[in-house]
Amino acid sequence: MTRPPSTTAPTAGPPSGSHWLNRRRLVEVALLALMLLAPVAAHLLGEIYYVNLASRVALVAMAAVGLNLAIGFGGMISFGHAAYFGLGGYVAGISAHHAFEGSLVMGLPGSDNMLVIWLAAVLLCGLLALAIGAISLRTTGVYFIMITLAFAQMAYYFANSWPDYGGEDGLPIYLRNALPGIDTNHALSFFLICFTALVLSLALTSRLMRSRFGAALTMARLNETRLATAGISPFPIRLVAFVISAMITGLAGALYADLNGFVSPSMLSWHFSGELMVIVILGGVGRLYGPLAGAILFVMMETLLGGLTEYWQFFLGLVLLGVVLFAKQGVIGWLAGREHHG
Amino acid sequence: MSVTLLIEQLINGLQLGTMLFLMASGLTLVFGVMGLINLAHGSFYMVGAYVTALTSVSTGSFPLGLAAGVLAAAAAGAIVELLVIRRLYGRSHLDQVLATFALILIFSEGTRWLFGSSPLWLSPPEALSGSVALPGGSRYPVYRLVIIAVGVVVAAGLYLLIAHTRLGMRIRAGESDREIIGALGVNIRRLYTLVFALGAALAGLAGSLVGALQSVQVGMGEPVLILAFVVIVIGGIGSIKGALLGALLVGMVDTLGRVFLPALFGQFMSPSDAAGAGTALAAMLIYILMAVILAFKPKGLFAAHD
Amino acid sequence: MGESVLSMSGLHKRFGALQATHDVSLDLKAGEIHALIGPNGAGKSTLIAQIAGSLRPDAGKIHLGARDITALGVARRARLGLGRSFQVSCLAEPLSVLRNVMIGAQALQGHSFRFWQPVDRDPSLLAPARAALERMHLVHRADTPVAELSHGERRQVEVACALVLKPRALLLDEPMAGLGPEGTARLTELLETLKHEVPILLIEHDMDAVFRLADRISVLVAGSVIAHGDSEAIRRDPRVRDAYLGD
Amino acid sequence: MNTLTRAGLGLLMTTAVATAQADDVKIGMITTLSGGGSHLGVDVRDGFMLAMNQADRDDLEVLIQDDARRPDLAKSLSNEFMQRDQVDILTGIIWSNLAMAVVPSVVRQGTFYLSPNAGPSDLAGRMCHENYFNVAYQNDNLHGAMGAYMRGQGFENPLLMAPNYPAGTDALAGFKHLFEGEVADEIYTQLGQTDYAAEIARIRASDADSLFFFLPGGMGISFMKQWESSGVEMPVFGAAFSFDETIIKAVGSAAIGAMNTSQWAYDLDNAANQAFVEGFQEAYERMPTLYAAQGYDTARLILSALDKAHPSDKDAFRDALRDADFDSVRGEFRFGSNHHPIQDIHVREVVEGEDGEPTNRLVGIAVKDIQDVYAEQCRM
Repeated sequence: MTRPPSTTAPTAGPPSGSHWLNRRRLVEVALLALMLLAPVAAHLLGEIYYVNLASRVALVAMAAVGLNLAIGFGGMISFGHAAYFGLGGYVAGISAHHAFEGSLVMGLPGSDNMLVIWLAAVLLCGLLALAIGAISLRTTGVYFIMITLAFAQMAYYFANSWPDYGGEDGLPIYLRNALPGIDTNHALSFFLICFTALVLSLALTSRLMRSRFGAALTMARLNETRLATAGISPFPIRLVAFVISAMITGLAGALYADLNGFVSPSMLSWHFSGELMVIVILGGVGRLYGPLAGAILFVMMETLLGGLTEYWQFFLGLVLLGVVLFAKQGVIGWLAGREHHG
Repeated sequence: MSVTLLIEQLINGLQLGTMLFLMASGLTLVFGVMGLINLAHGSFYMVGAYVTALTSVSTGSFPLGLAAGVLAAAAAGAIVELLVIRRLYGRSHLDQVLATFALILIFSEGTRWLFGSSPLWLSPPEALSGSVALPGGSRYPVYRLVIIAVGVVVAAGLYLLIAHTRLGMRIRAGESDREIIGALGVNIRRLYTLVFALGAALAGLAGSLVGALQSVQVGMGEPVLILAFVVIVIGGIGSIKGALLGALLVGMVDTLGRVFLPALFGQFMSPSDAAGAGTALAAMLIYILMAVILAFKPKGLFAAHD
Repeated sequence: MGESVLSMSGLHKRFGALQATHDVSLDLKAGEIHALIGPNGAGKSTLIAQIAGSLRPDAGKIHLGARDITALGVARRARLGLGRSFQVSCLAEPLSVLRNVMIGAQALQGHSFRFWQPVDRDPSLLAPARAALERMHLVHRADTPVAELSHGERRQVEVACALVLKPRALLLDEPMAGLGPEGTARLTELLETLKHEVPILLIEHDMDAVFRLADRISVLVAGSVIAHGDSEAIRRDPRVRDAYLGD
Repeated sequence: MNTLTRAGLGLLMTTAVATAQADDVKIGMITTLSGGGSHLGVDVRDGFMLAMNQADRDDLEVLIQDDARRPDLAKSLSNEFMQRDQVDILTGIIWSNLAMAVVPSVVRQGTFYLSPNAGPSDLAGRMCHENYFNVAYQNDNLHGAMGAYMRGQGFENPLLMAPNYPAGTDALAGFKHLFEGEVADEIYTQLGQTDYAAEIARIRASDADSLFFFLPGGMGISFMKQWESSGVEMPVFGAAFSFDETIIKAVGSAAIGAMNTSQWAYDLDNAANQAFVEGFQEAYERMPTLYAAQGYDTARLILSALDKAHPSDKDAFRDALRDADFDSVRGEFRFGSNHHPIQDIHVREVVEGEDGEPTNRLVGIAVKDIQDVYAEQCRM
């Protein structure tokens, strides 16, 4: 399989026997608290924009949490996760579109119930990832990177030239989809939905990586011969991890479509796949909270630099280069120190 | 579809293939020798085109511009290797992807900063701007034939370089074993800089030549970069032979797909719908080709090594 | 000596012009240590790869017990009870010794698609892993990352990894290398008791250890088994002296 | 502790809390300033700011942000402008797909949006809105006008070519709507395609008497260069999107002879236009494009409406906008019932200018008072 993406070995759980309140824990709790309290404060100050910005950070972070499961924990460098993000988005968009028009999609009525949409998005992303993964995981290294990109490009061109759902123009969601008992149009409520989804995806990843499945996946990444010699075939382990990873990213995509009120093929573009990778690496590959740190930093840079100069992408490039050359452990590594293993 | 048109389209496929080969050969060389994924390869293509455009406008000479473009791309390659790339050998593919992704941003936006957002003017030289008759009565642009010729010369040159020179010997040694080459007493750092600059020069050559047929603008390298990656992955990463074959395959499949798919769909659809659906499938075609090849040959057609 | 646990018959493997394995037939009987020796380049690695399942033979059959395992992959063979250690250490370097051994215990208990219970407090995984480490006198290193171990200690972890699988047959590829006199002595002692639980196919360079431990010895030269017998017979065999001990 | 992020958020918060004078008017501009196609955004911005600077009002604040041609970024920026900066008016988007992402929710929330370029059919028809004004054109205008012009010129069998995306299919539909005759063939290319050899061979092999194409930006440059060297002799027609001054400079002699439709030309003879062209050249030392003219007109429309009403008085300001009481650089200009222009579309020919570089020269009028067909679907 692919080379281990980092010289450190990620595990999600705390080192056995370590104190609960170590430096890493503090950083993680601080990140989550920042993520939760900043928008609440913004809400109290009446600054809805920051609440929505925080929702965006949370969803991009969640998409990256999904990708991190593949890249960081599974050693599968997918350059095509935009496919799942976009598919999730299109599920939300198409379902809302048909619910709005009262028409049928493949014999089924559309729905504007988020629970239905989420379930559909997760299932469809899982199926797509199962098919793509089953083919792609036969390859390794750069070939895996490029074949995942190829599949995402197919999805991109398909969405671009499929007129029924807007093609390149994308598909607007006129009314944000609904969740029983919650006003999803309320910015803070919607943020809390996103935040909950993010926390659940973090918790799921953490739990997963400490389970037997996680132990097998870690071994598949670090030394697949060891795993096979112990009697566990690496392929099904990787495939299932790839599918779960796609499901998390797909759910984030479904929520992202609702946040923006539209979906478009740009959610499927290779730039977006690259951006997700950047966030994962920026935060720290295979660090549970890396995607969150990476997403906060990335969206901040985009927002701050974009307001300062029209050449902001030049400086973004310099920062990314600096991180990769000098902060090899990513932001989390820099804040929380190197990872130790139990 | 007449035979003449088919021949013309085959030449078109060949020409697209040669252009892709110029890009892909540098990319595959750099991967083969140094094990580096270079997303910024398209930036050297852009550098070649920009410098050629600027030089030919100021000197009035396309050949001079071409030489300047190739040299500038080589120089840019050498500088980037010394400053950045050198620190990435032996790092994970992921770090290489991020660093060279950052380089794309720096190159693209830096170019825009220096030369503005507007596309630049660059045309083929007067002597090559006409067209020649093809058998069957059709005509074909001289300049495109020149590009094919350059591609053939470069392919032959690369073959001679790798098979018959000391540098080529070192490159082959690098391909088969990166440790041995150090033990041979070869100055490995200089070799790497040289190979990287050579790859950049090839990309610059492609950019300079094709720039005369395309819009010379910021970001022009990205679509070509993706295609070049498809090519080297199909061919087998690190293999020049694979890059050549992959480039021709992709060039042919892409060109013929664009021509025949809409016509094929026209058999059972209205013309407008057929044009749309056929084009949509044509856009996906090379990716489908790549997925199918990798599904059956996970290391490409001519795998050199992983 | 009991019945045959692991057997190969008529194995052939060719790489282009090179005949790496030529008509090799071997077997491993319950309760024995069968040593496979041969000079460098004799084709030992190729043969091991075929037995372990990472390489398919061109012709011939491999049986584990009564079962034909010729077409099975590495993981399936391991699940059926074929344990092995590697010549070059094959462990997850950043993980602790315990985690490296635990993965075997996990495999033994069935599939790994259990997503919820944490492994680091699971006694059904910890206990057998610790037991295996105890046998190798490595318990004090359980929480040390493999990367910090000495060469010899890694060898011992390899054996522990194989033991935890409760294998029906063990394939040990140069387990003595780098152990030092004291380690070698301890491992020799261990293998002597171990062979009564599980027969061992031993590939080893240390001739003293081989002649002391092995019940039977096969000599591989240029892909073929040229001699076969107990220590005494091999010591006296002129072809072996020629091909192997002479150099 | 994550000091960097903290500091960043703190900085954002403080800028947000700082508020401007209560009756000052804030305008937010989201446009494409980086990456491919950025020269369009730069021109819109420069034209817009030229008018603002000429007006020299100190009760106006213009905030500009780059969308990098990404719909989700544009969406986020629109939130930033509306929710943080509380702008009264939004403008600037170049691309239809970005407009579709941003405009519907902006106008629904009561903010005015004035489009200086993108005019997708949905926003002119079934999704039209009282707070949405398009100052440039409905996307089909220029294509339809060229269809009418070519029919008038006696062409009977044109071949049509456009990229395979909504604006491309709309363009060809718009053309056919006013051309009304049979066409030789329709070729769809890939969005962002750079090599057109296969398509040119098909055109050569067809029996078409003329070529109409819509390939905006770099695609048009690539196509025209390759077209010239192919030696195919066929009159070429298009919309101004492939023939603005920037693009034909990059195409060079290959563009000469091509006819294109535009609602504006730098040699249109009216006082407002002369002032604009001179002022633009003086300020930026380059020729204005139609995008610059659209940015300029958008700003001048806003200024004319501000003379009559403050945007906080929505109805009065909307009426003032609807009046379009300003001297457009296009000459006559008014809004139709769906807040899209009713305007003359001119025909220009690319000729060799005095400096030897290609430039556009006004030839005549293609269609007078053109209005888009989507207006009838619009219920306001």
